[in-house]
Amino acid sequence: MSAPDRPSGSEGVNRPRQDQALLAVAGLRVSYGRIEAVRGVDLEVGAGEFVGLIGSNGAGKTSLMRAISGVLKPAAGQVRFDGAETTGLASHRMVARGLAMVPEGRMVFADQSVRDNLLLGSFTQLRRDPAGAVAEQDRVLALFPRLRERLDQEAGTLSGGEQQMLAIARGLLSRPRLLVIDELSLGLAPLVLDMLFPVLSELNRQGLSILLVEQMASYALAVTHRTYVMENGRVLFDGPSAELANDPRVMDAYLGRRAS
Amino acid sequence: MEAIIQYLLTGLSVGSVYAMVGLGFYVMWSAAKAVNFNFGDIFMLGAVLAVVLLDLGAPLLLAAPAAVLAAAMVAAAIERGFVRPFNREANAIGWMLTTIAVGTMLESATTALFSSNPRALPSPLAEHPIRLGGAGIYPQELLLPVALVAVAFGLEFFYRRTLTGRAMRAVAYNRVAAGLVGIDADRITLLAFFIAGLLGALAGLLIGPVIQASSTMGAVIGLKGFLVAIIAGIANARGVLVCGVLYGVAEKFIEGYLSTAARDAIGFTLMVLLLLLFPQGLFGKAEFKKV
Amino acid sequence: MSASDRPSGSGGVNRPHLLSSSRIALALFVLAIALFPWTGDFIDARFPTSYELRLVMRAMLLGIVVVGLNILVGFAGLVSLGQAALVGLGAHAAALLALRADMPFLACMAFAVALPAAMGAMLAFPTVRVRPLYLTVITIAFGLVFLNILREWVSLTGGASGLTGIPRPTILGERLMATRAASFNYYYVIALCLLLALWVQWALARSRYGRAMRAAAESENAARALGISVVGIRTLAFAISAGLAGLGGGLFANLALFVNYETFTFNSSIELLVMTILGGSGTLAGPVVGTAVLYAAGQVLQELQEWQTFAYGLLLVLVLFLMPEGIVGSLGKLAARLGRRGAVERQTGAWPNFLPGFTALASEGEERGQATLITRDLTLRFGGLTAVSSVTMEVASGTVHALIGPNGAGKSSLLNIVSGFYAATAGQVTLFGEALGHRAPHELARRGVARSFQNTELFGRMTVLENVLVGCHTRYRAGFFATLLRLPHFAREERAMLAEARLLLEVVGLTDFAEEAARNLPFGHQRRLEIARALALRPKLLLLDEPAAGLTHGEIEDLVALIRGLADRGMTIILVEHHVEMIMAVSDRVTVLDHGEVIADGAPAEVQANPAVIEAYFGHGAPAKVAA
Amino acid sequence: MGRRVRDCGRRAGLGGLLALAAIFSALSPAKAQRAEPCIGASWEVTGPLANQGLMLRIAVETALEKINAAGGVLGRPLRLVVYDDVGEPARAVDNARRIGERDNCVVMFGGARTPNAIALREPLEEMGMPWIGPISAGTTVIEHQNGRNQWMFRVSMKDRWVTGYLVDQAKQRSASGRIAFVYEGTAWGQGALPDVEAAARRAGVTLAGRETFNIGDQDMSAQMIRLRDAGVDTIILWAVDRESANMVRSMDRIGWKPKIVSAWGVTTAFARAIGPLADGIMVAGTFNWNGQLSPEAQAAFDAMKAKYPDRIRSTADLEQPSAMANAWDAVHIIVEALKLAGAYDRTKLRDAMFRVNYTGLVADYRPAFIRDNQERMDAVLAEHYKLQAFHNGMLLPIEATPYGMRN
Repeated sequence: MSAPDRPSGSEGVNRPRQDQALLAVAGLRVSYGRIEAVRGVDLEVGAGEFVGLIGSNGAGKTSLMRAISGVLKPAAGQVRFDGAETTGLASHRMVARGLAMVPEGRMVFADQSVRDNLLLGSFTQLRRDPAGAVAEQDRVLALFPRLRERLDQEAGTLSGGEQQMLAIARGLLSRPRLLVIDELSLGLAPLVLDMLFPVLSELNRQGLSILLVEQMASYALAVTHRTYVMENGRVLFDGPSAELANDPRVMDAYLGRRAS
Repeated sequence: MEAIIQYLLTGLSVGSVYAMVGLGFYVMWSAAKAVNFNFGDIFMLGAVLAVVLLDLGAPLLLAAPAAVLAAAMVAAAIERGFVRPFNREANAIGWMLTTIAVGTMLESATTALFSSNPRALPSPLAEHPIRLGGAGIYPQELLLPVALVAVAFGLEFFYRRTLTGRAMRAVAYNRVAAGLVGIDADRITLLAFFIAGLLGALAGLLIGPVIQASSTMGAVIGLKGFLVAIIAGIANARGVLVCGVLYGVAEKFIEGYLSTAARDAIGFTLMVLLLLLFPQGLFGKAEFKKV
Repeated sequence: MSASDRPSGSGGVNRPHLLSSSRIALALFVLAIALFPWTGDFIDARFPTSYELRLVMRAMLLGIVVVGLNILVGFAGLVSLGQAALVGLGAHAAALLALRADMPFLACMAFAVALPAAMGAMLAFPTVRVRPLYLTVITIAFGLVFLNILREWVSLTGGASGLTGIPRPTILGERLMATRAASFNYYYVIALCLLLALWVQWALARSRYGRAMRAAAESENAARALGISVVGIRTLAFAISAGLAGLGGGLFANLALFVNYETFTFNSSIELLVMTILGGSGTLAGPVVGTAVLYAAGQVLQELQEWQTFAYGLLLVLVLFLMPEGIVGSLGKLAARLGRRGAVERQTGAWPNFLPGFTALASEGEERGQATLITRDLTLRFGGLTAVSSVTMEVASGTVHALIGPNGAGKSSLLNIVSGFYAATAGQVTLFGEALGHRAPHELARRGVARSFQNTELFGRMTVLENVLVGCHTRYRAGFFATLLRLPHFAREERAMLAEARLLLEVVGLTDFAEEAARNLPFGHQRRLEIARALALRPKLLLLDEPAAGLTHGEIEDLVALIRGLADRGMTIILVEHHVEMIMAVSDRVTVLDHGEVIADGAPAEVQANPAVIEAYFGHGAPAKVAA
Repeated sequence: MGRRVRDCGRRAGLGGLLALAAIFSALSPAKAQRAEPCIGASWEVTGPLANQGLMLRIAVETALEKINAAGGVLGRPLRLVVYDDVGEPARAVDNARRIGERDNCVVMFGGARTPNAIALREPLEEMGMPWIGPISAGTTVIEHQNGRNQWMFRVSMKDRWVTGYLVDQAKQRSASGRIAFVYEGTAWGQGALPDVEAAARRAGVTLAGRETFNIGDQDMSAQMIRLRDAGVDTIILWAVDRESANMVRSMDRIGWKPKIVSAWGVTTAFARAIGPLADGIMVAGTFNWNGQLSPEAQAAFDAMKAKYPDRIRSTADLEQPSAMANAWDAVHIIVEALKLAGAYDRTKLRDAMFRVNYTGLVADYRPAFIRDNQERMDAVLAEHYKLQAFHNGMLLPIEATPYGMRN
């Protein structure tokens, strides 16, 4: 693997102190019936930080994200967002508080136009600040010019990459402080990924905190400041992404090898 | 010829009732993947409450919208109290029984309080029919297809042009994703039942002057509306509309040329056969079963 | 729903003692029914009068119908809202044959059962394949059509006035009546039929048919993968349920000696369904309890005059809120919770534990070196998306063939084609040397293809042992009636299967959990169970879809040992996995998919070094420069 | 685990037994061989025809109150117990058994539905309990196929006679002689069809049309168009309020207004629902409260008004005018019979019924019933029938309306 071209600036690299953390997850557990998918995870994202979460399929990443964003109620543990306890809060309330998630599989509203999808992205903003919402639409469309070309197309007819752009755009339109992206690369061609990752870095540079869940370790390690490595419902270790990129433990954990 | 005109006209009117009730089922189903099984009672309340309000001295122009609104609120309350708690798991059927039970309560309470007698729901449009040769129709009945078209356009506008309507479609398409853009799916579902209630109660209110208001007026219509919606493929509004109207017209022609007594036997058999031929409904899309 | 009082497949072991509590309860129940008409002799009073006798007889009749509905709702997970019409069909068949054809009672009853059963099968077969909800819709329509016909076919049914003058039934010249003079013989005929219905329910519950019904209700996919024809088993369930409805109807006609359509309305269908749910659907005692309680409630509520229907609805709502699993279900759950306090610790066995007996069970694999599976240009498109694109591969028998690739590469889709769940858009599959068009999953399962699912699809409410027994489904030879009658050869077979299922549990180390509901197992154990269940099919080809996902290191190591052990015993295995390490350890050959296409194929080591594979998996190194 | 499962099974099983035991213990055994001073009733209390039951109840309760105030019968007060049969025969039999065995009543009343009465034949015979129908009119209710009706009496109309009466009326009123029969698809309607055909034959009338409809039907345009096109000018109608109203609407729609002579299913509620369209429709009945009332009838009305001030404000609120008068008379016939029997004993009561001579609201019953003459288990004879007509929303004696050509 070639050396990743890392974004400059290291303010986010250092682990933020607890009271500064935008998102702080402590001892989180998620179960489906008796099956425990997440077995006690601590995780933090500081304001302005770009954090990665990697691990093999089935490691519990998606369950963790769903619990953080309010899609699932955790069985135990605590989620604090922006200084307030938000454990078990429904997802629409999390959005209102400034945490948006781009879900695994994108979940665009396939039967509605791109424009309507974007409008729904602004759902919370349109009531609060209609003018701001419109401005935000322009700003987001500037990030994804492809979408502007397809505003009146049904979202279901977009290509996978375009759908992912739409999903991200939709997430951004709620003007979140933290954007959680679950499996960005899923089913996408490398060419598309080459377009998407830089946008994320740019957003982060503009001040958006991002928590990126990614299977493709190399991508995640290349763009994020800090990365958590998850396996079997637990966080094995975390550290600055630049260091982890060369850490053999990552490859091991990722490939299901024994940590030696 | 006169007869054919007559069947078309009355068929259009009764078909509009089926279509409106069917659309109510459509609205509920798309938002919740569950319905108020005794939706006919909301239909009944639309007419009965109007009569009650008129009894209390309200003018018609106040009583009519108030009755529809009140019935729709009952419909929404049923969602909150009897559908939502029993529709938590996929493929749950608890809601079927609870809504049947609450429907029984509504109907029997109406019988006990309102009496089992049919009551007139006076309307200036149901006094003098418009005659077309030997055929005829009350203006009130012509109001139904008009209302249906208005409702259809209204729904279309709501679903496609308003934010809340788009949110409702989003909830119908994917509740999780809807939540992730900040939509409170539960509230939208409640609203959907309210809107369905408006449709059902409006149909009852509009046909009430022609068929009288009574506590049991909704039972068969509710069932037919449900079957029509299923035959159409319940997830397609236009299909429900078309099927509803067609079924109404078909009934009249069956009555006219086959049999009045066996109308339902013939009609339902036709429906069953159609369902067997088009398992996804006439206008439904084949759904992809994920493994 | 709780596992309590649910039909338990524990057949062989822990066989209830002669004096087990459920047998005592049953004996008391039978005794109470048997002695009831004579109560007056014991307490020296005029009791029961013909009123109470009639109530009990009507309740028993309804009980028979509700037992049938319980088989449909509680076992097969389907809902009928036209059951009363099937009762009516039975009643009218019995009445008409007696009136117009002078048929003897027993012959009439045979038709009263057979006609509705056939009608049930006719209604169910085309509908249950689509959506379970459709059966509900069709039954509603059937009920309405049936009533309409009864009312209008005046020359046959007497129209709305109904059929009067039905001759009193006789058996061997004995007139059947519920009077003291006749020793209450008709009462006992009904009681006997109720017991018969309960027997059918019990025998079904503890047979492959009942297990298959419940399996299909819990996970249609898993049931199909285990060789169960979901359409067939659902049709059977509805036919049985309709037959019992007809039995109740026939008995009713001969009790009332008058039938007309008004007894068999949509509202009665709802009432029957409510009785089923109220008692606790899926439980064995539920139908009796639900029927008794609701029927009695109807009598008591008469006091409320015009508000009685309202109170009836209210009662229903209350029960549904307070006892969502019905009376028996909820009481059973409560009892289970109380009983759980003294639960014993269960030991998880080590696995794989290839016991001596197991070798004999492992299917006679094909000759080594043959191609078990060949796919040619297999393509699968959903709308615009191509999930599998022209895949050609060959799986040699007795090998472990891994299928890897990043998320969304089309691995699971390929597996779903091979196991029959998806029909390929183009291309050809050759299995065990035979070129096959699209075959349904259950047909492929019968040919020896078994699979596991990415998200374990266990039958959660069934016990661990029952789950494995469902896996044995295709290998039973005893027919339906032999099973219902529990003939010796059925019993022998059931014992053999039971022994085999237990052996398989031993192999995966779950012996101690045999009676636990599957959904209560820890995750790792669920995976083991799913594999044991697939092995019960004695497959020649085993498809494992991400069996290691969510397992711990130790568990994965055991899994590797199992897979190797199975392959060594001649089984062919296709493995879809993400854990590259595991793949390397276990596979003989690896095919790598990306975006639906084969990008590499070969021995593990070769594939591992293939740059295309590395790129597909880990990304191609650095992303392009961030746009400034 | 297995152990526990079975324990639960036992608990559940015991639960079932307890439930059964509870039912039985709730039913106190009827000990007395002699009957109790009560009149049982099984009619509709809920459902679409609940109002019928309510009206009957008003009449019977009021009559009983007056009788009890005057010292009761044989020194004991008579009471009424009412059970709902929701129009279902099997429920009616349940109720009859309950009335006869648990309540041990001396006699029972039935409701309007013909099948319910038919279903009761055998249980009544078995229990030996007299039954009186104040509202059912189906011929077969009283005239059993085997000709051996012993226990079922009626103080009501009989379709066989009503049809003759109405066919005569229709024949006299029809200008073209083209008369049609329209009936509801129930046992009452279907049962009247052969009677109407027989009556038409007797009267030398060929029916120009036979049309039927289902309960709950809201539009009868198809039937009306067919009849109109067949040149029909007079309709004999067998229907109840709601469907009649819908039929009249269908006629109005196509601009066709034939004469209608109807059986008594159409009542005050019909006129209230349909307004002026009801005017001119004629109904056969046994009694009319809106005409000149005898002192007894006036007293009966005053008593009902006093007892049910919320329901009964004017004579127009007696929504089943004929049936209420029938029920009133039926109660008094029972009282007379009980006095003749001298005991609360069903067989004695039944035998005494044939000896009753009583002057009631509807008729002078002399005698009320004739033994071994099934046809005369009906107390109200065709000569007692009165034609009535709707005029200005009221159901009036035909003489009080502009429609009376005869009577």
